[in-house]
Amino acid sequence: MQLTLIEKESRNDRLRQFDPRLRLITALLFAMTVVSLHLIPLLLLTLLLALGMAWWIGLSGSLLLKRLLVMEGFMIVLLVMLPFSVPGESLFTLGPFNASIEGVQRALQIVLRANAIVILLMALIGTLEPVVLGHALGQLRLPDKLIHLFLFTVRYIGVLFDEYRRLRLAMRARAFVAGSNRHTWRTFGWLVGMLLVRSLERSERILAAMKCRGFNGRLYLVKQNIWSRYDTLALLLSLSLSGTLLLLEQTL
Amino acid sequence: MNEALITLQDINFGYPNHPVLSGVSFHLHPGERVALLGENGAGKTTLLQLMVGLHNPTRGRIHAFGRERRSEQDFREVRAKAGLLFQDADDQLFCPTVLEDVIFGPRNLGKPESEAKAIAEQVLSSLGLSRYADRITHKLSGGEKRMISLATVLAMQPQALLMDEPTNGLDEKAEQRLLEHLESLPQAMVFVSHDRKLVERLATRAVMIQDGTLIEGLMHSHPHVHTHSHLHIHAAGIDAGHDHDGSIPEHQHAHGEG
Amino acid sequence: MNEALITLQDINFGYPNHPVLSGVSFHLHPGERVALLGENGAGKTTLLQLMVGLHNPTRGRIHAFGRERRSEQDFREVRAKAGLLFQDADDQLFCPTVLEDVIFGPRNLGKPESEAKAIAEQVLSSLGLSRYADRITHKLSGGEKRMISLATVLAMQPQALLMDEPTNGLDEKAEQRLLEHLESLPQAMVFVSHDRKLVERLATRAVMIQDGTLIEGLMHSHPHVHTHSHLHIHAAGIDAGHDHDGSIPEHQHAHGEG
Amino acid sequence: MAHIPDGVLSTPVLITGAVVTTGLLAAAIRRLDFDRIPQAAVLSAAFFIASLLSVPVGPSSVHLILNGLMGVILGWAAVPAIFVALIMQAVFFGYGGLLVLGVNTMNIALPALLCAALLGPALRRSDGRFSLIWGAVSGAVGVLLTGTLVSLCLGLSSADFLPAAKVVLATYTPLMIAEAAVTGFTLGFILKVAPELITIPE
Ligand SMILES: Nc1ncnc2c1ncn2[C@@H]1O[C@H](COP(=O)(O)OP(=O)(O)OP(=O)(O)O)[C@@H](O)[C@H]1O
Ligand SMILES: Nc1ncnc2c1ncn2[C@@H]1O[C@H](COP(=O)(O)OP(=O)(O)OP(=O)(O)O)[C@@H](O)[C@H]1O
Ligand SMILES: [Mg+2]
Ligand SMILES: [Mg+2]
Repeated sequence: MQLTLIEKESRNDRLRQFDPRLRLITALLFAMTVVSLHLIPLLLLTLLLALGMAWWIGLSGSLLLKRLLVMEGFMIVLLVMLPFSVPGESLFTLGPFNASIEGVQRALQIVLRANAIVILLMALIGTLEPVVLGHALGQLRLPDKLIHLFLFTVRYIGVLFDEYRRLRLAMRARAFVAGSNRHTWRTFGWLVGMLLVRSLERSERILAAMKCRGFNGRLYLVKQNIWSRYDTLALLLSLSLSGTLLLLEQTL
Repeated sequence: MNEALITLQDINFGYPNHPVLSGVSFHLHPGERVALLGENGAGKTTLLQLMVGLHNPTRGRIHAFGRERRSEQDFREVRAKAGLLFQDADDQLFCPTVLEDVIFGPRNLGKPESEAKAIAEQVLSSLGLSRYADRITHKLSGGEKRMISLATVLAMQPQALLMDEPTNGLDEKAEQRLLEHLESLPQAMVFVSHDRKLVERLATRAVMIQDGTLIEGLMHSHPHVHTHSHLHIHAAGIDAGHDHDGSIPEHQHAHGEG
Repeated sequence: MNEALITLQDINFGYPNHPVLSGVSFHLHPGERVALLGENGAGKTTLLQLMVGLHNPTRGRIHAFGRERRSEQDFREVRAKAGLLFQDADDQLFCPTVLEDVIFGPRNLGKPESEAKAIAEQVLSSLGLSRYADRITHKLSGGEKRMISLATVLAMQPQALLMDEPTNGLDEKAEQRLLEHLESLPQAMVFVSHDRKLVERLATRAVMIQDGTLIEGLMHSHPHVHTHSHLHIHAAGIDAGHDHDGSIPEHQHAHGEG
Repeated sequence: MAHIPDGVLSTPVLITGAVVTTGLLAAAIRRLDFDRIPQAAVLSAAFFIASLLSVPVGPSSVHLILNGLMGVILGWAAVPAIFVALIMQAVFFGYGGLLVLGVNTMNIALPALLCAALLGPALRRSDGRFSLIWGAVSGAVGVLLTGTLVSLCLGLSSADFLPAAKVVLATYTPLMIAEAAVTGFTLGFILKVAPELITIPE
């Protein structure tokens, strides 16, 4: 299973020269800036910035849309409810309910913020190879055990996903069709149980393999990303951009 | 010749960025036992999976059990009539006990619990596996898992069997037992095998995937005389079944026996 | 004969409610290449794991690399000197990148980063795998994973290799490449295999687990003359490489070629 | 619906979530032996895969959270496992966000720990029908608590979210049904096939 959002052949090297840590820091900075903004035009601008970045990196539009739709489920609830729950000047009425202009504004703000942040997150971090992301998190001084856990998880998601896919195929081959019934839930329960049981056995073999190579409590990560002048420059650029946005928010 | 059970017409298929099959045509007639040959990664597993609609061909038509099949809905019926035995028995068995696993197929075909159970018990007993009914599938040995997988497929009462390396990973005794059962089955079969012995014993016809296309194989039998040296490995003190007096023994055996 | 590297004396072992080995004795001498045979579930994997202390025998003694080994502490040293290649390469390659995986062993033996890296690079290049150093392990093919697993074991500079079905799941080309490397290695080896061809080519001695006990195999080579009929399967129109005129052809080939 | 996106919650709620999650992570990591990392990671990968399963309930279908099950099986190790899975879901799938990672982890991990503490012991002692029932209870409780926490986070962020929070809580009903059913059968399976899996000593 491929986690990273960029297909191999369309891989765009535009961000390769930068340290992945820069990408992490920039995403965080962007998120913090965006949640501090309230003006709709500025939020629209950030959304455009995020979309521009996604386009520049070569994220496929259809994939992005598919991923965003998942989030919009949550958004729709807020979008539908907020205009009626926020008091303020009436925009229109629906039976006994009164939709306020302020409410629509709030809803719009939230939708723009959420989308801008998620798009930039996927563009900057989602296009990293998970292993590279793990290394970068390690260099950012997250606890060793957490990094190991992350890297191990990434390592075995692929293996287990293949197992899962083959089991699902075998179920289909025996005329299984998922429906809303006990038979389906029981079958899925067993499927999950089987995955877990096999995973546990695999983890025992992995630990044995680690012991065979003298495991004494840690992994050794070799790949070290190097922070270059360009990274500093890019960081300064994003800092000034977020400063400008915040300043505009204050003055406008 | 009676009508073909499964017909592939000019099929193309590939995984993303990885073409596998092109222009493949194939027929399976009742009573046939077709060996499907080809190197690792040639696309044998893929071809079997295509026959029951687990992948969608990018070109070509599939005709099975009387009519053309296109949609997932169409293929549901095909899957009941063409039982697919997976390359790895571990992929096929996921229910806690053997009986539950054998019941799974008939249940999916809409049989009520009691009838499904009766079918399952009957299939298990016909394969001589009744004593396994309550065993935990996960804890069976490789050979046992294979036999149970076969039972799970037979329980769907298919008209054709598609088997992906049925003797893969079995030791000789288990292989022998499986072969005997397969020989006694009336169904038409397509089976993948790297094992020449199996092909010679079971197949009535052979096809081979080469460079993504399917070519019809010729099978014929003729006698050979070989002179060769080979290694015997057997436990000390256990009769090897022939002499080691240094003279050149002569014996009759199947090619590739090893 | 020089002293044995690994000696098992009268070992008993079983999993909870499941006896596996009883009264097993075994020696591995320098320069030997021992094939370990036995049916599925006979206990071959278990026996290899016992040798490096991954299980505790319920009876018997293990002597390895000069002294008796009992405690986990004792076996740490054994594991450095007897490299175990696992049945499934996915279990063995657990680090994010190939280089990190190969370095893991030497680092644990206390080598500093730079030295470990030098060893890893040297081992990779000796196996012709240098270009894989920065690759992500889970994106390798089956054959590549096997070769890298071998590299991770060799990087610990072991005096003996214990290999659990080393050619399992490899296609012929990959198998050939692996075999060539194994033949060129000086280490004593124990290897599990169901593949007679591999055994004939690599082994100097064979042992077999039967009903939980280990029996010494006899290996010897002598010429045979066979007269047998066999099937040829080849694509129509493609030259089979021999005539089919009905006369009895005579040719020399290795047994088990199939 | 368990993954709240960025830009919704108020700063105090975000900070509370971050603090709680940091505390839970620190405690969990202290308890996590290096020896148990492979086990925690492989199971965490398995849960990640299981959450891709689309389970039909009535006219809709849901993706499982499985936090009750994770708690029962992994104990404290469920916390970092959930955290790691949420990072990956956020950056690669766009579920949730970056600044809300703390809140989201808290919302899913706290119920997991609670299930482990309250229901784990009963489950380990049960068999047959009872394992199914206790499993279903832990599945339902895990989801119900998560839903409650999510609604609470919304409600505490702003009074204006209260009606929306109620709707969100209501949408947890089908998830609760699916989760209870699947978790029950999963635990039944595990207790039958490999009981040692849920009796791992901490
Ligand atoms: N799900 C998949 N995604 C991408 N590529 C795949 C997938 N499954 C198989 N392949 C590739 O397609 C090709 C054909 O695979 P297939 O499994 O059909 O071969 P096979 O003939 O059955 O080989 P084997 O003898 O090893 O079982 C292989 O190169 C394989 O790597
Ligand atoms: N961790 C375990 N717990 C309980 N039983 C086990 C365990 N590992 C193996 N067994 C059982 O012990 C027996 C010997 O297993 P082992 O893996 O050593 O066999 P093997 O000879 O390597 O077989 P194969 O050729 O299939 O690899 C088998 O019956 C197996 O089911
Ligand atoms: Mg195949
Ligand atoms: Mg084995």
